[in-house]
Amino acid sequence: MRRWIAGLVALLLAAAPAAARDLTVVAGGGPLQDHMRRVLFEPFARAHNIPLRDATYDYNIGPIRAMVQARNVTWDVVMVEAPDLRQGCEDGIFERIDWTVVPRERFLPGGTTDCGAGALGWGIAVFFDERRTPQGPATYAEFWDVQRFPGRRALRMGARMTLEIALLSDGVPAAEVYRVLATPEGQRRAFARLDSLRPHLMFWRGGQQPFDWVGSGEVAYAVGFVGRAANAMRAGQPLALRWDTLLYAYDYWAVVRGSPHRDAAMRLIAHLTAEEPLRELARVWPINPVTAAVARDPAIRAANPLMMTNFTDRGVHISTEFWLDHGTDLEQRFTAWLNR
Amino acid sequence: MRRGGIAAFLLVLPLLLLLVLSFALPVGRMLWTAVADPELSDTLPDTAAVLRAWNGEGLPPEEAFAHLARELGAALADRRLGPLAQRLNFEQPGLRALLLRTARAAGELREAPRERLIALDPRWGEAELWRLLRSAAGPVTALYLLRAVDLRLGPAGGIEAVAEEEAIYRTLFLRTLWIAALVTALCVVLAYPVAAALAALPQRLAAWGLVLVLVPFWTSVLVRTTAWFVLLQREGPLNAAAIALGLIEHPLQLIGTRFAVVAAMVHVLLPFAILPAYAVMRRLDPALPRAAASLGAGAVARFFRVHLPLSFPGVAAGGAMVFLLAVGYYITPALVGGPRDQMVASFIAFFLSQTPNWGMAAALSLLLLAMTGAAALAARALLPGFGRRE
Amino acid sequence: MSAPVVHFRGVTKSYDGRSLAVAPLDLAVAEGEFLTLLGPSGSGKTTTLMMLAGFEAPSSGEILLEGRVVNRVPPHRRGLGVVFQNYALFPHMSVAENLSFPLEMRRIPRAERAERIARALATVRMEGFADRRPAQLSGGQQQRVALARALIFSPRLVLMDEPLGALDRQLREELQQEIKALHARLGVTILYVTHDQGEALALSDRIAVFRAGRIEQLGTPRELYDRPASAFVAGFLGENNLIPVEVLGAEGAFRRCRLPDGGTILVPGCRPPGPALLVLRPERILPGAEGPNRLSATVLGATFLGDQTRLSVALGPATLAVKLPHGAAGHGLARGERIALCFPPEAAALLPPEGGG
Amino acid sequence: MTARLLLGLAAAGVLLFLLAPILAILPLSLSAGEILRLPPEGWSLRWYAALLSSERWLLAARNSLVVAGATTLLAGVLGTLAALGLHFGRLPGRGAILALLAAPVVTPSIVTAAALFLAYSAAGLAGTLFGLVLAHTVISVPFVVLAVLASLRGFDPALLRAAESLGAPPAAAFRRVVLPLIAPGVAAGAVFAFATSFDEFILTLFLAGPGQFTLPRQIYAAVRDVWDPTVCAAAVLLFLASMLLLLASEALRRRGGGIG
Repeated sequence: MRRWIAGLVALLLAAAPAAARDLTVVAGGGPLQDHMRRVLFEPFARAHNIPLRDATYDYNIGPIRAMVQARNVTWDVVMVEAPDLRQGCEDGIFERIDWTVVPRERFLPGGTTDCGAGALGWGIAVFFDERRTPQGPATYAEFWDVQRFPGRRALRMGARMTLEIALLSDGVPAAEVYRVLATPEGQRRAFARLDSLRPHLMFWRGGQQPFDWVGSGEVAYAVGFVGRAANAMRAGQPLALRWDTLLYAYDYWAVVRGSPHRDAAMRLIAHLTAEEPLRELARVWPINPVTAAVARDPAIRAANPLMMTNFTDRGVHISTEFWLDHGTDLEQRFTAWLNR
Repeated sequence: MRRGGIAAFLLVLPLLLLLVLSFALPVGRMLWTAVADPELSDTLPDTAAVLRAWNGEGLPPEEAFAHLARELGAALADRRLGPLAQRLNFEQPGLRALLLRTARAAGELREAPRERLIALDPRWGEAELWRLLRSAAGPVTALYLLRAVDLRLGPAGGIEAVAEEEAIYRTLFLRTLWIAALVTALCVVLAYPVAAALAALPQRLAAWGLVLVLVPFWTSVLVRTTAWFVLLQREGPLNAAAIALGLIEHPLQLIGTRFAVVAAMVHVLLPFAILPAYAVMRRLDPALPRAAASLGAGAVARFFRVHLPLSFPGVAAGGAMVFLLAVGYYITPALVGGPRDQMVASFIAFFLSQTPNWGMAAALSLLLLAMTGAAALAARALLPGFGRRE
Repeated sequence: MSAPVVHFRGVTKSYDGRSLAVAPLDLAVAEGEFLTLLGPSGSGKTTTLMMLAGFEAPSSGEILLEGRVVNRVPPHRRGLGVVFQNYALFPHMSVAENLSFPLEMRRIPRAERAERIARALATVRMEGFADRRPAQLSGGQQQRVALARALIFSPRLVLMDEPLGALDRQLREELQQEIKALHARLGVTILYVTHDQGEALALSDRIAVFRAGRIEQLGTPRELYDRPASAFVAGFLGENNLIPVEVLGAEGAFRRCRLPDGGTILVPGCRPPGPALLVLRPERILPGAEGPNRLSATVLGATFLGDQTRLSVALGPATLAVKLPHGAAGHGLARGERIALCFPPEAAALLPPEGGG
Repeated sequence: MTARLLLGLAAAGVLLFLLAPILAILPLSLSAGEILRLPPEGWSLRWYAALLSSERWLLAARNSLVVAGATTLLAGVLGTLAALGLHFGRLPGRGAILALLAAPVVTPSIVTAAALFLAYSAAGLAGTLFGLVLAHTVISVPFVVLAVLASLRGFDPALLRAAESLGAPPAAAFRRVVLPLIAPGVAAGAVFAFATSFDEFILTLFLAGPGQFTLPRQIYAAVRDVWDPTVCAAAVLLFLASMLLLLASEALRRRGGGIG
């Protein structure tokens, strides 16, 4: 019996959280994070003599909310999406960035918010397999044209981006998309447009799915993350990517509220967004920098012809504000539409 | 005896505390969340007090505007505005933007708040918006429960159906019931021959046969669902086998279909139907079918007049168990189902993590719980002894 | 007598293909007869009954019902009434539904069913219980319903498998009387299985004593009681003294035998000289010294049983049981006292010695 | 006879349906290729090697063992004590306690998960392993209580009196007589509790913080988020672990423990 109790105590202790821990930075994982570890994280740790650990997550900030509420903050610096950042900032999930440590003027327009410093850009655009279909749709209007471009299409499962695409396909100019989508008629128009393509549509959930489908020929044309497309093309896959169909946004570095390493975290963000380290990173991996000096550097642009920031002037910047205001409503309607 | 009673109570107490603190209270609290409406009165207490006293006609008194501007500004500064913005935006999309804009302008609204608020956004001059705020001043709201059955409070105060393109939950509940019923029926039908065959075997052989049922029963649901996920792939073994046998020419899309969900759910839940049916059939007096035969009953009459009615309690208990589990199912539809195969549970999960809306999560939970509770009570009424152990 | 209702011809049953649960069995049951299969458990009597009912298939041989071989006829077409060991009343049906079941199987119209159910309930004195469930009845009541159910479709042959085994003694005796009366009144043939010799004696026209799969002896209760053909039958039916004796020679129709204590007696029978077994019922031994067969024994103990006193006495190395009726001499004897006993020659019989043919 | 044959065939068919998908995972996990085909294009242990060298999977295995172990101990101790109290004491609210005990079993997991997620978030227990252990204890403790109560039902109270009449004080009587007799029941309940926690997924999905993935949670991530063929190897190992638990449970049942 006594041994039982001792074992119980030991196990409960093992289940209890560890107290002291290293500065922890969290991002989406994959090969990019491997490169970041080597080029960004480790030099910072060496230079400032701060032990640093990195972890990965699936861009679901639920656990971050929980750790803030539980006052058991185990992450310090996290790469987050814009709407999560904005909402998390309003709800006090993230610290405000200390702009005395991180120079705010180094970022592209829209590259900062109260709680976030621009990390990397990402976007989606139409792509297809050039061997199977040498001529593919170059605009969303053509994407909807099943006469000229027969075959199945794949869009992302969710209202965000999909509804913008539906309006763009219907001839709404890029600058007008969010104004139109904010009106009931605009919303009806977007869903009606989706209805018209529905028999030819599939919806993907994971970012790899559209590439698998296009690769196997299950789908002729799809929208997919441009970063993945660029990597596949660099690896020699015969994909065509239509930059005129780009919808893009930025991910941001943020500091979890209540982090015991707040000051070190701010310094880390300053390092992660500084010019020199990012140039280094761009040499080993195609990134879409939000730091203006790197993004606009002709040498970097020339060295990375598939860099998204080369094409942002042709794309639509996904509106964080719009989706915070209409996300719940439209996502629900989208789900209802999918369910019909 | 008294001392014994106290000692017994002390033995039970730790577990009782655990169950109350870590189950009963949380469940109760969550059900309360389904109707609780604390955001406005927490974030804007003075505004809420004025609104509660207001009779709802025309515009509220001047002080409501003043409190609103001041408290919104303070909430934004303290970063407490999120929950309220979300709550109001859920009821009427667009209110989040209005609140934020108003809160940011709070500094300029100190003088003549009423005029300046209306100047900032004409909606502040509309009685409808103020009535909406008043109804959100708590302490309870039917908002989430109504929305969970595709209803809402209209601007005039009455209950109305939501727009057709937003209606989703009634279909969802019907679909959940339908899938659960279908899975239950299939489980019962498939379980019967297994249980009957095992019960007809001699005890030793039956014990081995039972192990064949217990192996899947003990195997993790995730492992089993993963197995189905792999089997049903486009390039997966099932399609490959069907093509090799010449049944189909091109691989079928199986993942993301109702077929996949039902097949995997039946697979996961079948042991729950087999085990009670077997237990009852095993206990069945073998003399009874013999008696029926001696009284002139042929095989068919023996099955329908004796075997079936006598094994019914076990079959029905298994069926009830399958139904109760199936109604709340989450993993299997999430992994092998498509958007048209999701059940209530996946929407609860959606509102818990993807789009946090605890009121909706709680309202859907409340309805789901009511559904399972009704099913359990029905099973209890139909089957004396259900839920009680022999 | 007409052709037998039931005829077993060389029937055997083996479950494992090697040992026989029923050795080659030949048995004929006459019309209207009450025949009991008596034996200890595992002696093959229930297996025999189950083969007749059709629940077990014979390994070889033929079973004839009213002259027809029924080996391949399924149980529900044999038309036999069966009363099972634990009644086997359908727990999900009321008493009336249980009784109605065989009638429905025979597609008897509803009105007639109701009438026959009422009559059957009256026969077993269970009027007023029609709507009860079996679980709401006492054991005796369940037994009556089971009896009524087996009789309600007027089978010519009823099989009863230890039907009273689960009841207490008083109830058992009461029901024995009822079964006997029913048999007399309905004239139905009954094949009855029991391990209770008293029950067999009380009910049967004839008894077949089973032992290890074969019939040890078949006869009327009196024959079996008075003239057991083997030590097993002698010991199984009632209490018996089995005393090893030495046959000395013939004296007319009698044999002179030497008892273990050296005394000699006269016994009817035809055993050759040599060792034999003397069978002597305890109640046939009387106090006193009359007739040719006198015993001089030593009292080992006495037990007062009310209507009789049971003595245990030593006769040389052998021990004898003696039952003295109430009021007879020989009461109040103490341990170690001598007592004179006697018995008429026709009260005893001789059997082959144990272990011998 | 044909009816019996048909019945046997139908039963065999259903059993095949029950077992085949699970058994199909075995060869798939040994496949040499990325594409999961039956029979595989070649055999190799590469996915097992990948599994055992993956920090995520190892962490998940460690978390699973820690949580299931702690759950088993907590549920075992609390459940056994409560069962003793329920059996030997004449408690006024016995029916209510039993109903409260059964509630977590019949409540849909997603509802329990939602309730605990909200409550634990407020109490600061969400995202802690301790919170996970508490949640798992709630859903597995009923099995311990049932198993111990079942073994106590077969316990003859005269034995306790006999022990006391032979000079054993109550504590000794309990330790020497009651405990050995209910030990198989306690062990069976513990095995069931361990298995329940080890397999639990939905509560973990919502309550586990980052770095607290258990094996089922990691499998879910590998199937749903990013397909990773390593999952077949993980599924096989988890399956084998379940089989060990099944064997333990069967062995205990034959010794008189077990539920039902």
